[in-house]
Amino acid sequence: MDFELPGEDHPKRQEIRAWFEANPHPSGLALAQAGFAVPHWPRPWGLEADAELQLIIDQEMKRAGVHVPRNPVAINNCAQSLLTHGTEAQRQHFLWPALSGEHTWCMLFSEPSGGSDLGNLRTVARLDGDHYVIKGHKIWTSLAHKAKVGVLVARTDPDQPKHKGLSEFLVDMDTPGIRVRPIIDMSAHENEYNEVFLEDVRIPADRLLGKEGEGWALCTTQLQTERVALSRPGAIWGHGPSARELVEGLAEIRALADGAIRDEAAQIFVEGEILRLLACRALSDRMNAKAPGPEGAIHKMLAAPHGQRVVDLAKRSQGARGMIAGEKPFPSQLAGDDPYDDWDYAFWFSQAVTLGVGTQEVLKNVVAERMLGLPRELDPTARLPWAEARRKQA
Amino acid sequence: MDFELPGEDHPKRQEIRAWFEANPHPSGLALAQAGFAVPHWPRPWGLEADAELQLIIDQEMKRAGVHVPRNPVAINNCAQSLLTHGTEAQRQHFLWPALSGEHTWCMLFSEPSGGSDLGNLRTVARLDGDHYVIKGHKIWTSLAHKAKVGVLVARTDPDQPKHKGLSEFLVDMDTPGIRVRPIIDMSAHENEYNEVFLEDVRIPADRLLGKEGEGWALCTTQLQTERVALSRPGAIWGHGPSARELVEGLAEIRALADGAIRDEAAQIFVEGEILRLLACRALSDRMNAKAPGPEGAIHKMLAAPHGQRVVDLAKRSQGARGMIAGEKPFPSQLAGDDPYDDWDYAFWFSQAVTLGVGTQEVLKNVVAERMLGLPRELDPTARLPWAEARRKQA
Amino acid sequence: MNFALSEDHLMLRQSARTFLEKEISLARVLVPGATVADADYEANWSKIAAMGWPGLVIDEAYDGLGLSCIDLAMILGEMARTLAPSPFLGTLFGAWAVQKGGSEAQKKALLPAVAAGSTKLALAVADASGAVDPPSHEATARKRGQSWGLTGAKSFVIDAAAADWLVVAAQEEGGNRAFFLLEANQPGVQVDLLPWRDVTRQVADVRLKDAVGERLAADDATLWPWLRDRVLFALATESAAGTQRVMEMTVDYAKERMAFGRPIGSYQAIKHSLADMLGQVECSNAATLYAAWALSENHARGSLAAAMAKAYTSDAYMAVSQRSIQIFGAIGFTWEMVNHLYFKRARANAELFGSARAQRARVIDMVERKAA
Amino acid sequence: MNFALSEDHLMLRQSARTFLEKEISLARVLVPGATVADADYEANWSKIAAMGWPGLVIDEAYDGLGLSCIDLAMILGEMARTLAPSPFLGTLFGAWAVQKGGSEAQKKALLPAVAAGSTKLALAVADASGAVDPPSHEATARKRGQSWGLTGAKSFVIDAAAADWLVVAAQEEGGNRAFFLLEANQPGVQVDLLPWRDVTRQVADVRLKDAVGERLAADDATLWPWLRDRVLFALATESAAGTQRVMEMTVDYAKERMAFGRPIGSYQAIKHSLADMLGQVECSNAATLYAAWALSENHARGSLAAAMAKAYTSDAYMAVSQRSIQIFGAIGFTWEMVNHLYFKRARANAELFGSARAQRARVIDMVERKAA
Repeated sequence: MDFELPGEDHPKRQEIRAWFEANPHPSGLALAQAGFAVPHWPRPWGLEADAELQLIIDQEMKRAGVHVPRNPVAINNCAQSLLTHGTEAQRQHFLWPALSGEHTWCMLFSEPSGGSDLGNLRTVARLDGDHYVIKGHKIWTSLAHKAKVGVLVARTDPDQPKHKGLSEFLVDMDTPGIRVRPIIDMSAHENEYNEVFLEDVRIPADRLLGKEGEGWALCTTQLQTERVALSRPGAIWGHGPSARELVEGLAEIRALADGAIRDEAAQIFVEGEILRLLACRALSDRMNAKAPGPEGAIHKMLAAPHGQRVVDLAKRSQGARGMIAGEKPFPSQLAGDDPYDDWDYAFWFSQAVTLGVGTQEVLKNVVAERMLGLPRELDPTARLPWAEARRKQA
Repeated sequence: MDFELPGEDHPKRQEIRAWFEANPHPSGLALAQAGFAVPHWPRPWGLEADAELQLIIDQEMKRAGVHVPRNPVAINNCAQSLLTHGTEAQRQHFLWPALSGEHTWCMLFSEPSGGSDLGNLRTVARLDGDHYVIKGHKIWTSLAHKAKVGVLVARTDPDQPKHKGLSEFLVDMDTPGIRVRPIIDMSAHENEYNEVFLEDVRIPADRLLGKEGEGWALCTTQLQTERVALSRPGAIWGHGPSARELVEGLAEIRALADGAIRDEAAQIFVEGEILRLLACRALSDRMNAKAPGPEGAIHKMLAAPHGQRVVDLAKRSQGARGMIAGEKPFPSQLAGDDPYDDWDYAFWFSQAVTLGVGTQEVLKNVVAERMLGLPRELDPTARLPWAEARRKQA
Repeated sequence: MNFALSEDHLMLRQSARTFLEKEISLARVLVPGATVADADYEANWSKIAAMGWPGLVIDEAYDGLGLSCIDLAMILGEMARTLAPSPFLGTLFGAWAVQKGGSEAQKKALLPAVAAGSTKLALAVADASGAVDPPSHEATARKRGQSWGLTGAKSFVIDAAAADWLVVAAQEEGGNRAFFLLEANQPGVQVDLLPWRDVTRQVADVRLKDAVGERLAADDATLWPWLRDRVLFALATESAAGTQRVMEMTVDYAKERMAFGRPIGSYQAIKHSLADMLGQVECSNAATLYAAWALSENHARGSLAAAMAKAYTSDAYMAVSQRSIQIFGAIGFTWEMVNHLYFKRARANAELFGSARAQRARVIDMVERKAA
Repeated sequence: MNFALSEDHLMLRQSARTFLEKEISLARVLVPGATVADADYEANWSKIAAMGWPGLVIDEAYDGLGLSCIDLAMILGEMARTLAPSPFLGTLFGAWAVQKGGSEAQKKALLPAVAAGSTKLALAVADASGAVDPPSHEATARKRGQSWGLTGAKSFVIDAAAADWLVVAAQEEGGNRAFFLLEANQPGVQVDLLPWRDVTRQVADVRLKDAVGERLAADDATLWPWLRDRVLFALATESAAGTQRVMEMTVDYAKERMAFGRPIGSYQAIKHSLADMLGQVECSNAATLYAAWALSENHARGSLAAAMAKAYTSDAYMAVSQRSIQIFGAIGFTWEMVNHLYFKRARANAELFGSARAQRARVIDMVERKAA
């Protein structure tokens, strides 16, 4: 056991640092071609990096003030599926523009009628000659308003049970018939999510990813963020302010003099430090070649309400001033690059962190069932042909 | 609306007070015959008292230092069933000794295999000539070690669904074949509960209460304490210390100087005051002739964890001294007559208040289903013949 | 003794509900980017004024209805159920101040017009930190013959931009604290709307520069505790009613919304949350009605009851409205649903005039003083 | 960097588990009215001593095994899983004190016998209020030629009645604070067992009247912070392991116990509780192992890590052991089940050497000092 992170003199670190010294303002394509967009992937896309090297790269990029191309859906979730399930033509067509950030991706998964029951989705894709024709309605699609490529799950066989009749497609977002409507959330900030309406959208049949019927397996894999969660202590899905910054801020405005706030802040601080340790342990597990399991669910189960507590105490420390839009709780903590660095926005957005990518209730089921072996929730609709189950519920 | 309790000059109060002045040390029988054991019952047992008169009687008894005969199972739960379902012979034989406290009663309901699923009980009563023969195993029986009369629920027809094949009996606790074993709980205090083993216990057939098959209806009615819950703010099922005494005690040992304790104590105090109001509102509802509904469940759902918070904060205020058996948290608050008045005992016993008479989980189901109309929990065993359901589970 | 509401109160409540359900719509606020300016604030006021509600607590001698805090709770609660945007609350606070603190002349001059709905008021107590206890006196009052000149800043003034007259807490030269009555429409008064997150309520900063006013007759020491108890009670009443409305709509949703082939309300995680919500609703209502009764009776426990009600309902409304968003799922977090409006009202009510924690500190102070 | 346990540590833990599961039985404590006297306390010690565990953290120079806090955590955690009653903890605390604070002669005289299991120790720090930070000095030490005479009272001394030697915090004439080594078996030392609710642990009061002792070489200012961090870490390690054991047995029970035709673990109220418990277990283990590592390395964050571990694990163990009783239902509240033993150990560990809240106060003090 050794809780020290790789030091300044680590030889790999020297090497990476040298690259960034030689390339102080790299383009997205240059970063991707150097393997820094997906260092854990095989060459030529990545560097076959282990977790430690990934951590070093992260730290050195931060030090150099350089960001991975902002294309989280491709880089964290979906593009990796092309390595194993895509055709060579799909890889050549989609991967470099994705990794370089040229093409923003989005995930066309959730639907209004579904909620936690994603497998029950209603969007259909019907084969018509050498095209699929898609009809349906998606929601909670991050980045749809900026995306060039959509990863779509649709039902290709309604007579299969709900999880078996699904397939996945790579869709050009400028195909006729696609309409994107932004969803403004309670924060009143620029939209994070969108609705996407698909009205007889025709896409070439070679945009099918993998085989028909593999859609459920692909999309559940993609929803588990594959890249190692590095030490991201921020309140909003790892981004934005952390418990340490909360305590510093409260100290700055002298709110820690109040005994009750002091104790609450200490509690949140301890929780935050422990979550950092858990994130590092996950990293160690990867380094020790332990396959990632459902710990991702437990980490999110703990981190999401922790993040809410962080921003909630900051908000309460403002008293009535906290209800003024844009008001900052702590004078010296300015917002950084990340929109979630804004405490006020982070607070009003924070209700989403226990909803997005698995509600808190679904996560607790996953943890209890997959890590503790407790009996699964009954789903009377799981084995029926989907179309029949749907008739029964109507 | 009027939140004042009946004043000193209330005419009924004068009358009751006069009785106690004339009878300063009444026997249990004298109290019962005056109607004070069950004032809400019809004459000759009670006074047909409304809720206000009951409250006055309670207050005047307390003032006179007189207690209702201690026989809660008879007086609060079971004896009233004899008025409506008993035979005249049963009333004559059982009621006066019950109301005067001469015969202590106990409830032989719960079984080890059952838990919250009381209706699944396994004790059987088989008719054999003019006797029933009873065989089974009961548990969590308060007062069984002191009782003369046991109110027993047993299965008389295993081929009926589980709630339909039950019957209720009045059993002499000294009948051969009954063995009582005390259960010592984690408080290490004198036992509150017992196990009762029934091995071929023969009782006369006329000890059946009501008809065969009415057992479930009788015992669920009896489990809802029928007498109006008067203003009982104590931590342990209304008995023992309350939030007010907690705050006084904390003030006495100067624990309220700590900001975090002060806030927690205030929170508990406010909760306690609100629970008093809810109890009084239930009383008003009775006075306004509103039938008692499932509010009993909501009151217990709120009061039980509140009580635990009261004794828990007291315990924590003792620091390490709280782990010494018998150590009192507050010097000037001596134990009264009620064993729960002892803070230390009340704390170690308090785990029971969210378990006994419906666990917290079952109460929340009751509140959600009966007061909010939410869908009932599925019970796949509810409609099968009991014997068949039991075979399936084995 | 009777802890239940009378038939009269129940009827009053029902008639208010019927009226508001028909007349009030939040449709224009549910458009992203909407503010209180889009909230039919003035139009709602006309409807409310036509019902006579501005005169609810004003004495009959000044053309009001002379009703009690219990009656008020019936109507104010119903308005809070719908979040009905209007200058009702600011006017109510101002009317209380004038009725309790004003001279006979001041009352005669203002209250009949308030009762008629033609004059609106606002109460300016807090400074920029939100502190009210005691009222901040960043504003100072300087005697100018018969009148006074007021200078300084007030914040978190509910309905200030709609008000014709402001009641302002300020400090006299020499240090006495008092309340002053100012016409809003004069050069020395500047009102700036705050970008308030609770978009169903108008809240503003007020800046005074030699604004002309007159002093209310009553001393601060008499007026403020009386006024504060009623303000706390009013906010608690709003919160209790909002909590109940949120619970009801969440229960309805949980019965309808399906997941994995069954209504989400059949899952214990949801079901038990809703049972907890009902517990919080029952407690909120009990605490609030007790405060209403105690204030109506000028009972010795009135201050305690109001502080307890504000403390309890603030936390309950925040918890229930937050849980409601979680039960609705992602849709409950969008601007187009009402959930966030209740969540924001909950948090705003909790912070205005002293947080739950501040009220609990007052509760325990009162209990200690009584014990001592 | 490697945040995972090594193979060696995992093997050490497994061998301890195998040994303890075979050797330790709580049967005699599960009889109502049992006390630590019924708990095979001495017999367990003989078994533990035979394993060499008393010498775990004693330097090899004094015949110990010279292992680190991480190794210790493996074995101490396993003992806490079974609640194994024995004088291990008191002896460990005493050994730490002597090893860090003793002179070479003191170490030579005592530590080999401790490592061999033939001498037991106890550490007396708290007074009757339980306060330890700084150590109470209700005991005073008066110089008597080469030795010292100690008078006063200590409380909450773990394993005092079993100990051959006591390490006692006391105040010298002149006010210096220091630690003293006393033979337990002498006229001036009186040890009275406390009726301690955690009946798997022996805890006593110690009264001293002119008891003869010698002073440890190290200053209090050096020794106490070092010792306190390790004591907190040890208690946290026990609590984390107990939490995990309670979770495991509760999960097993929830899979087997049926209600209404299905295992209770299929109900979300139970299921989600168990998921929460697993979260608490993961956090407890992470916090404790980090403290073990930081203390093993004499890392600058050692004090912070130990305080955080004690704070977190205290609350988690209390919550999980209480919830366990609730999930077992009424049977879990009887003396004959082990649940209450864990609940009592949880509460005792939480209070000894400073509660969770006291540790959090230290945490935030340290963070503020660092920030300043």
